[in-house]
Amino acid sequence: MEKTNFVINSNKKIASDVYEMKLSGSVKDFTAPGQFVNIAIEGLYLRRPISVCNIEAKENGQGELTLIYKVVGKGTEKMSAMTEGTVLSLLTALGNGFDTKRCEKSALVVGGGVGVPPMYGVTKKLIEEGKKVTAVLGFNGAGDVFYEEEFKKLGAKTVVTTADGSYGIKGFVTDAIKIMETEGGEAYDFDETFACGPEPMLKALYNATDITGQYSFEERMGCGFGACMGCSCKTKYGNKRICKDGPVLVKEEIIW
Amino acid sequence: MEKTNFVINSNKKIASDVYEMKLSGSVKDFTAPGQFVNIAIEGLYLRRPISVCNIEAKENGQGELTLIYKVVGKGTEKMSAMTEGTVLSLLTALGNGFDTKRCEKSALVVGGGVGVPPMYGVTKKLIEEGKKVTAVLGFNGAGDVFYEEEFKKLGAKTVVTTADGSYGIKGFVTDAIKIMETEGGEAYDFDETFACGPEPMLKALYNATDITGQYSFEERMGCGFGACMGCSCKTKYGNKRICKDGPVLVKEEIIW
Amino acid sequence: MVSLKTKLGDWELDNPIIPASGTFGFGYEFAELYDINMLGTFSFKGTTKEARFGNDTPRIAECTAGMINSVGLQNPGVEAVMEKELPKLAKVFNKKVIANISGFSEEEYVYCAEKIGKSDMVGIVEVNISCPNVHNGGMSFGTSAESAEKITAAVKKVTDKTVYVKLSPNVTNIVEIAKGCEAGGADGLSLINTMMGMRINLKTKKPVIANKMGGFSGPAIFPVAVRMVYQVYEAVKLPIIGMGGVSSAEDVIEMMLAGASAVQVGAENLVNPYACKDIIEALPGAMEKYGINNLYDIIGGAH
Amino acid sequence: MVSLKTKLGDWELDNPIIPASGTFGFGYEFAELYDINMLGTFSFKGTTKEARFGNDTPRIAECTAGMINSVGLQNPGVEAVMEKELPKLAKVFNKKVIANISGFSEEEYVYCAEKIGKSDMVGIVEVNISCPNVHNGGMSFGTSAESAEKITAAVKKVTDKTVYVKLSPNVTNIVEIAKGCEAGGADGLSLINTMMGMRINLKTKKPVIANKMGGFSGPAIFPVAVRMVYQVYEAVKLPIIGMGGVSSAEDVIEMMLAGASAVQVGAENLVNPYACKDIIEALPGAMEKYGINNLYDIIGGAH
Repeated sequence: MEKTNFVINSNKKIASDVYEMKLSGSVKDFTAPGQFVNIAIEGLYLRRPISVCNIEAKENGQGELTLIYKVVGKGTEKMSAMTEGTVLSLLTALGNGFDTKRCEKSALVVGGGVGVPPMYGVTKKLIEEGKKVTAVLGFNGAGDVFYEEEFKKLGAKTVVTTADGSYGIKGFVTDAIKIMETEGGEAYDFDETFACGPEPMLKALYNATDITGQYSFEERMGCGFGACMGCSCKTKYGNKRICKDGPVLVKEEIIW
Repeated sequence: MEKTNFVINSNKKIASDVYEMKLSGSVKDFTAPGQFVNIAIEGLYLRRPISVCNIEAKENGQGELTLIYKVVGKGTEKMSAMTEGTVLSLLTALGNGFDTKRCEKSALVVGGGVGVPPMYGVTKKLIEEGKKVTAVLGFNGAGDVFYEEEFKKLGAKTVVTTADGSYGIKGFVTDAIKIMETEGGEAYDFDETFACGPEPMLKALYNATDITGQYSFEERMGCGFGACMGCSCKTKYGNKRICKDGPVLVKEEIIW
Repeated sequence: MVSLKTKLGDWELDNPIIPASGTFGFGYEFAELYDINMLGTFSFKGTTKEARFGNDTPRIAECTAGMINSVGLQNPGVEAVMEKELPKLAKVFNKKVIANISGFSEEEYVYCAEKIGKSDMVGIVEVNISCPNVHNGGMSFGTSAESAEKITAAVKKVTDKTVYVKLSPNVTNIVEIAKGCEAGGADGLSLINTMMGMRINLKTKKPVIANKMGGFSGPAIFPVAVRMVYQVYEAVKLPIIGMGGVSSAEDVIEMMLAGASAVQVGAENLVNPYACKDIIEALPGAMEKYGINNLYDIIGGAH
Repeated sequence: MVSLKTKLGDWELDNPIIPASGTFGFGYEFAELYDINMLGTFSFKGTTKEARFGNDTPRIAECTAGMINSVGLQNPGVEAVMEKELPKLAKVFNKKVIANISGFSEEEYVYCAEKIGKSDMVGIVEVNISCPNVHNGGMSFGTSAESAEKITAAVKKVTDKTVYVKLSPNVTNIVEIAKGCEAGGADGLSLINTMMGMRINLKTKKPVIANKMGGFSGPAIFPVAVRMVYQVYEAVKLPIIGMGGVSSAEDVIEMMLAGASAVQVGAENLVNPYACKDIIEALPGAMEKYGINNLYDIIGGAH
């Protein structure tokens, strides 16, 4: 963790209520995709946790962060109005992140809605490590879809689902996965799942596949760095803090 | 009163801890010099009341306000850091202001410290009305003096005193007035006093002269427009609210 | 189209927005700013038997997201209110008003209630048993269920008007006090009054306000107010006027979900004289955003 | 050069800054961020007889200038604290620590105090009779002078350690509770704990936190904390650890002027993990600004 200032390079809308913000600052403490930052927002008391989509590291530990967030409340509303050059205080490199080493050859990467952004960083790392990636990205409708092209550019086989069927496969991510499973062979040769999304999606995925995996959870947080016990959850390995011991839990430990 | 936005044109230091801010906006509701504005400052709950130094009226009720303020707390500290182009919400034209018509020919205008700025507007109006003005401006030391030249440019006979004698006449405003009184004749032909400054100065002045006059008072305010009764005072004419029925009281009604 | 209408007992209000006592004077000065008939109604400056100048100044202290006031019930006395203030109000306001009264003894409450209850302009008598700014004053009546019941019953006996009792948050158990008022015959409750607070001036190293402590209000106290309205709503059957730090249309909705039938806006009037107008105008948009068609339907919806 | 030193009874602290219980864990995780030996001391996570998971989530709600938490005393139990947590702390902290304990019965308080009192690392046992987040829990002991006295006396009987009692602000008269603790033999008082608050989610229209209500802290409650420290300082002879919304060096000075001998920093640690370090480093400058040479000299200076 580092408490440090970032400068906004760009902040633009990329889907319905969804924004992509790029910021420059120190990225030296990040160790894994799936970690998050906690952002201080003028006029609001608690920082806002946002998962990291991508890190472009530069010299001396500096780099550019990409954050993708949906406007869901006062904090993200204020963020959406921020302009280039604005300085923000961030706590960086929070949480454990995904362990890409657990995947040997072929990864099933699943993202739902605002759970998609961290899966971009995971996909990038997996592909850098020479692994095959199939990315299943679920959204509500065509207007909500983002980053399909970016996943493809990384070299991932990318499948998009929408709940209303207005784009890609109609249904949930699990419907797309079922199709792959039916197809079998190379379409379903995964040795590890990486997932982030709303809890109902994670639970459906958990029940839909036998593949081991890592699931990233959301909880309302106080501090974001393990001090307040605001985001505790029970796991088979004991009580954990989503912000510090998570947000990523391995499938084996999850208690629904 | 009007609740309206102003844009800062300039904001610069003009003496020790003292700043001059010029802002453009609607000045249509102002009726008299000595009125004040109440400024909303981001991150602080209560507005900050600042007396108006000068108004340059332009077309359609628009104009430029000059405010002079001393950094004494969080609000004025934040103000001092504000830059050109910043938009501020003001309540304008608060308080009664000075009644220049009560002066027939020759006015004694007295300002002490941050009580000097509203006296500039008073002096300007009196001179526009063809009256003779002698301005006595009191400060602590040479580094605190401001606006001497501006008063002179208006055509006022301008006398500066400093408590430590580092500039002008050594002593308080009442010492300068005593000298004029001793000289007599044209140097002391006043038919009305206009005064603003710290309460001890006002009280000394009240006791030092027999001339009728108008005194502008300060009090910690809640709203600034008469709603909260936070700044009440007793007068011989009944209870008054400094912010709405004042800040200017006539000498005859003052109870010390 | 959404409906802002609500009810306090039989009294239907066009909307739930009511400027709180002590932040709106006797209304007519705000009428210079906008047509105050757009308000649900308003609660006028706390009135006592005798005229009062109130406490020494300074009476105001700044806080983070709020302020402390120690006005001390400055008012011209109930006779002058009826003879001078209400006639001025009558020229600009055509709804009934809430008459906020305080006292230093049961006799004074009774005196005020009886007098003010004779005015046709008064819709509700709001009995303030919770002013934190007067020594040996109203506050002591608001900190025990027994005395709250006793004052309520005494006031009810002398007026036919609807009687609301205004409760203090500076208590261990506001539910007990609320039940005391209900037992005494109250028609409704107003809560919360200000919290007792203090600020110290680091330069002088003494309390900022002359009376040392005062009533703390503003957005800072909103979560305490929501909690208390929620608790009281569960415990009594009376309609509640919720207040305490309300400063936006969203706050109004939250307060009504907690259990308020109408909402008073206090400190916010002092930093934005158009606060109540702005909130009323913002309510339809906020209601649409949260899928609310009819404000009256959401009262107590969080339970 | 200014002096930041202060004293809690005989215990001299390098400075008055103490992270408050529940916002600093057992310290060692903050030691990864800075040398926590720079602190006056700190108060560790509220510890109970048995291990506790605490309340359901969500446990956190945002407020204007503050937050609500409803953690519900999650902790590994007093044995595990002594066997696992304190040894980890011992590696990074060379001062004595404040042991914050809670219970659901007198017996549990006594059990915890007796156990934890045997640790050489403990300088003060801070008896929390004011946790708002546990049903039938600590809070009820903190709302009457009699029960406060009884718990205090029972704890004093089983430990030789200095005993501070942590008081709730959710009471009608905190001075009475403080006097009860003094009568029970308390060596000092910590105040204030969090205020009971609630927020409602406008989208779901239900309380934000699973337990409905929770403890409200942050800068919003500072004026209430200053008032209560001021009142208690006038009424009892015990040293006071002041807390409640402290977030700057200026707040520390204000709290000490009100009567605090030392100051706990709570919620601010959660939005700025370096808050205590920042405040300690800012204190000399703030003291010079307000003409203070020696912090210890200003305790209660506003009286």
